[in-house]
Amino acid sequence: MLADRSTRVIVQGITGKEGSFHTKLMLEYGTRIVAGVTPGKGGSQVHGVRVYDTVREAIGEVGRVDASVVFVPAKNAHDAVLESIENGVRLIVVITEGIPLHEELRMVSYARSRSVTIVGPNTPGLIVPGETKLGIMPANYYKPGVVGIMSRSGTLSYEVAWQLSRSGLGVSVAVGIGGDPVTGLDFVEVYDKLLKDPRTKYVVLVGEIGGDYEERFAKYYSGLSEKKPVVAYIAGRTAPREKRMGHAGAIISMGLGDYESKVKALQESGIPVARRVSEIPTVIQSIASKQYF
Amino acid sequence: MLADRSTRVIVQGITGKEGSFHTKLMLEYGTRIVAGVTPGKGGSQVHGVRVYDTVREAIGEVGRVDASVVFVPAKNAHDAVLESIENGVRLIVVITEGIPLHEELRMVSYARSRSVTIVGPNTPGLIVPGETKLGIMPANYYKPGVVGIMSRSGTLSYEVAWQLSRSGLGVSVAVGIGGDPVTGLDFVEVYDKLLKDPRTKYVVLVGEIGGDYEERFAKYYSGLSEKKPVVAYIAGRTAPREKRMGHAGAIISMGLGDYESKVKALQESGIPVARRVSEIPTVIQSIASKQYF
Amino acid sequence: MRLLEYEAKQVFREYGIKTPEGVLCRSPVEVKEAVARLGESVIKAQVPVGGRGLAGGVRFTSDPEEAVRIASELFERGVRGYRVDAVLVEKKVCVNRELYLSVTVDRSAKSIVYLASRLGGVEIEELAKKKPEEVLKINLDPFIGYSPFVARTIASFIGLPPSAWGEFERIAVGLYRIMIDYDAELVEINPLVVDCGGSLVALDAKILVDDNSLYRHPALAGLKSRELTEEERSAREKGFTYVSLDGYIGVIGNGAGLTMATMDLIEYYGGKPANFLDVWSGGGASRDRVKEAVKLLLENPRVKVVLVNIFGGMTRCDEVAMGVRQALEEAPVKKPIVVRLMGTNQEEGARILREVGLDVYEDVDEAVRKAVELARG
Amino acid sequence: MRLLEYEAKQVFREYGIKTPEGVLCRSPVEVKEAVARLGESVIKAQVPVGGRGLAGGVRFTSDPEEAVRIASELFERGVRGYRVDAVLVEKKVCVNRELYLSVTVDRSAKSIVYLASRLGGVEIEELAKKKPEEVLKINLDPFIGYSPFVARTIASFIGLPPSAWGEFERIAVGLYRIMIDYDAELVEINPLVVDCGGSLVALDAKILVDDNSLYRHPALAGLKSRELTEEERSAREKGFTYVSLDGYIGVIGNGAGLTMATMDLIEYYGGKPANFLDVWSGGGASRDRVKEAVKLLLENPRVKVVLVNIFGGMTRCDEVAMGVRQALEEAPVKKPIVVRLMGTNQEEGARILREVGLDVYEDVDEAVRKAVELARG
Repeated sequence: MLADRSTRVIVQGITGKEGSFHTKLMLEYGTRIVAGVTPGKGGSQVHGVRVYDTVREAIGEVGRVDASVVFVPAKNAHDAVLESIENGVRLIVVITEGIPLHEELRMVSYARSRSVTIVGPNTPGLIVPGETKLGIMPANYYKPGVVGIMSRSGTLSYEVAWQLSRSGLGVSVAVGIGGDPVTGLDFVEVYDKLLKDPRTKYVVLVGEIGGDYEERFAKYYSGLSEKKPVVAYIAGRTAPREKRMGHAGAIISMGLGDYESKVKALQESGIPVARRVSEIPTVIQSIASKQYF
Repeated sequence: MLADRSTRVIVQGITGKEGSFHTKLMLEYGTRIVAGVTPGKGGSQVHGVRVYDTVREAIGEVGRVDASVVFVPAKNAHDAVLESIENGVRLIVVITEGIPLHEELRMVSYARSRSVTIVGPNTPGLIVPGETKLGIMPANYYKPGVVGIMSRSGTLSYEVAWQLSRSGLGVSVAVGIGGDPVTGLDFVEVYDKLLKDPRTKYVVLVGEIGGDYEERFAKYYSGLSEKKPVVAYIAGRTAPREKRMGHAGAIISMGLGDYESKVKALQESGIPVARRVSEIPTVIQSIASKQYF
Repeated sequence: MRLLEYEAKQVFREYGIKTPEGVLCRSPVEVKEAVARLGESVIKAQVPVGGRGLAGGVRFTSDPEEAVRIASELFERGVRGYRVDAVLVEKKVCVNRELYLSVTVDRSAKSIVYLASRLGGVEIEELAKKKPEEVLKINLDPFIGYSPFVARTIASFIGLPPSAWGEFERIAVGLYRIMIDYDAELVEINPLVVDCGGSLVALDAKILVDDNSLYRHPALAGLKSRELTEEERSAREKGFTYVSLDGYIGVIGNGAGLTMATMDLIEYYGGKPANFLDVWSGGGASRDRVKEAVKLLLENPRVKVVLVNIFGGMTRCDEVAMGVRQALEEAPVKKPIVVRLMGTNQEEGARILREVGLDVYEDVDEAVRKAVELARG
Repeated sequence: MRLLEYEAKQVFREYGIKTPEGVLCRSPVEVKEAVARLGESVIKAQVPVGGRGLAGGVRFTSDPEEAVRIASELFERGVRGYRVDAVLVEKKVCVNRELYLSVTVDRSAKSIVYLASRLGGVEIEELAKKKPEEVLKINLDPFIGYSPFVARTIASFIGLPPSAWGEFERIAVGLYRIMIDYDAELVEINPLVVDCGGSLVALDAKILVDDNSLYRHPALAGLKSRELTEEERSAREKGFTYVSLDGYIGVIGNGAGLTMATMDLIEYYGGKPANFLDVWSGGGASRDRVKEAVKLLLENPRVKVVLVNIFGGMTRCDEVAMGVRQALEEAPVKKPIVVRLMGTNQEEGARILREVGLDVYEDVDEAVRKAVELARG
């Protein structure tokens, strides 16, 4: 998967309120945070993690860095992401919300051209229960298990994780692709990674209105010869058109991205769509009971 | 090699004076020119070649296009090159001289990111004697033979070709990498292609003052385990510092790119440097006489 | 954020794109004078929302008296729920051909894209589905952006004569520059017409500015609020992400997805949500924010029951509970409140609320069913 | 094209980069007044060429009378062969540290590159060879260009305290913007100093503008000619690429490489080239251009012999020959001319020239040897 307990992580924006708080929680979870970066705060410490002025310095001191978790405010996040890319970091989890659209475009396209993975922006991050957490999700609702979650929402994916955990299925890995119109990863790419993950037996797709990530995933899925079963849930059935529902990405505009289109595409590709979050474990269990291996 | 008689070529800027003239000469040489492009001149003909308004239209009509030869004036050349790249042309020979530096940077970097080969700008193009010619060199001085020429100069490379042709060695392929500070190909890349070309037994490098293409080639060459013999000639021994000698690329500045540095680097890598163009065939023949296979 | 048509057209003109001769009018008298001067005219209500034509917001006349009647009606009744503060009166253009041209963001390709068609005046996404061969889509490489060949390729596709290419290139590059300079999500001309004199004119103009970029455009940021209903405006002033809906169960959630899912669940169980209200603010839902949110909904006359759905993760449920309780104490109106709590100190939170007689649930389905039931009351 | 120091510093100031207090002076009297006002000063000759310090073009004084003497000398004698029209008088800066910062084009990486060092005032290429660990090189991805982290990385490398980072970022982004806005090949501050008050000041300023881009900068294009000697200027006015050298054999070639090679061959055979003149003009060398070129060299008093080396390819040698012959007829001065001809109608060209008694060769070595011999003669 994207990360495990050996992944060496830096936190950009570590001295901010959120950055500092979640650094503590990630450390408690066992995430291997090797350095923090905040320009001008070099030399200080946050929960025992040494802070550097630049990513270059941090790497110069601590050696290899595999991933960065970015809490830098929206105005400067783009610059922070580029800094990590230019310094060879291969996985960048961008928690920051509210990054301008054209900067997202630039940073996401650039990351692709350099084969760097961006998770987010506007994501709770990713967690591999029992291994590591690069994000802000409440880890106690994620019991290790067999279901991979890929989600455009934050708190809604915690709800899903909790439903799966209390049902006994548990979570193998959860990736928040992010709530913005342009994200580093889409469902297709995350699913590809989940296919290769031995712990993952089932996949839950948590979508929402707006964009066409769900439709494109449905199309991709129907063309696969080998697959793991997917159950979907789509938020926003009752949302009006042309109103932005909190997330910049959750807006039905120019006739694109309404609930019906997504559900139709998923169902036609053989993906059951749960009407309620609480149905998800049941749907998975019914699939499980039909599998004869 | 980069091209052969089956290469399907378009000419951009075909209706201009130079474009039209050299289209005629290329056709006479046997170059397979399948279409011409000049915006606003669609529907006309140049020496029997149909002209289109856009590359997209041309490809829509004539099908696959492998290469483009660009005669478009300096102000619009950048746009013409991007148009070909975006329409899937994989080899672009840019004859145009005087393209602004920052536009060269953009188009060359972009071509690299898309794995498209740019020959030039400010090049006479390339010729594979007896096969095809994508350029403006006088073909009658290029007799088919065993020596590959890679050159930063135009007319000087014709002189070299003629010396090789009249000495009986002949030319296997000649590539003008271009006289500007930033070019699509450098000597290293051309040499790599010449190494794979079965007709090429020897290579002549025609360099000039300015930049560090020659030094970098020398370094690369000395690290190769398998090589074909190279003879170099460098123009500009008597050129003063900080004066641009015609070519934008031919200027010694910031202590970079003087004659002595280049000759030293080449000689230390085991590459003989001819003091006169007319010596080149003799030097090659003396190398040949020492080869026992 | 959507610019009004007349604002977008002003931007167009600054970027060298022609628009019809017209006058912005703020009263029926001004409209009358404008029509008297312009002759055959179109009167267009300036509202920050699409679908205005079908809703009667675009009207034709050459009679100044009729113009007064139309204008009075528009100013009085509004269009699609929006007040009309101004109408744009434009001289009717003699149209030869209608085209479509826009620049927007292709979310899938993650790049800027030009969309063009020789069929103007239609919704482009519909057209792209029904007659894909009529829509040209040119994705700009993010590295390169716009280059003039893009305009030529489009001009050739939509069949403009080379004599019009220069003018078309100016329009195409104008759209791109607006896209970048205004941090836009969409810049659209629909229809772009060839008038009877052969000139290219933007009959309509649409510019959507990315909300996340508004901080870089202070002049526009101030205009944002006009897209909102009164209800939304006062909620946003309190710092909540808020959307009015037409139901009767007030919804408070934390996180956009969870809040939408809560709305959907209300409908699933036969109720109707009155709003979307996300209390999320990065650090979790604080006592004061929850209090303000609950008070806001209690005071909303459309709301019969308030449903609070907090899946906090980090959020301290005792804090949330205190917020709800304080709202209950402070609000003059008494309405049933149903709370779903999940997160740190969940038990303590439930205790605080049960003390004052509220229904508290851990299971979201139960909470929603209860709220729907209470609303039926 | 190189901007003069004072021009480059004016650009710097427009981009928010601090420069020392100073006055541009065009006469010794102005210099005197400036030094009287500024106190300890540096007087710098404004010439479009480097190496001015070693050539006595940069002088220090606090004495107004001495300043007059220095200025008079600079205005009278010039520096490195260039006339001095103006000197820049600057108040001496109290220097705490000297740094190096530039933006230029990395030809190998084909990208824009920042070069920085904590050791200012030295030639950066020399430093990079001798102490590579003292030079930080940051290549900008052409896709991304400048982003603020670049400035922070440099500031941290050269050891600026975080309190100075804001100021340093302004300078770093300023250099990048100048690079782009002015189509520059190089924008350099050497040295960039930390003054005794802790401010960052550009003591020197160098901007090289790409000649191919001058058409986009009409104000600068007019300045280009001042880099040229009188001789070069009149040759360029005729449309030739021309560089003056200090020898006595006039060289005409077609193509830059071939012309340089001809110069080199002259030196190889013991002669000295008087110039570089490339008659190439895209379409080949026409009769008129050749005639003008030959006349130009015949009229140059330094030139003893004219050597024409045409490897035409497409060029018609009879045309070239006619051009040479006409020049010979029209020029008042008679000097030996040696011609090497290669190309279409070569024999006819040779015949035309031999008719008037000129030496014509196909072999370039022979032609050059003959020219050298005649020059000695």
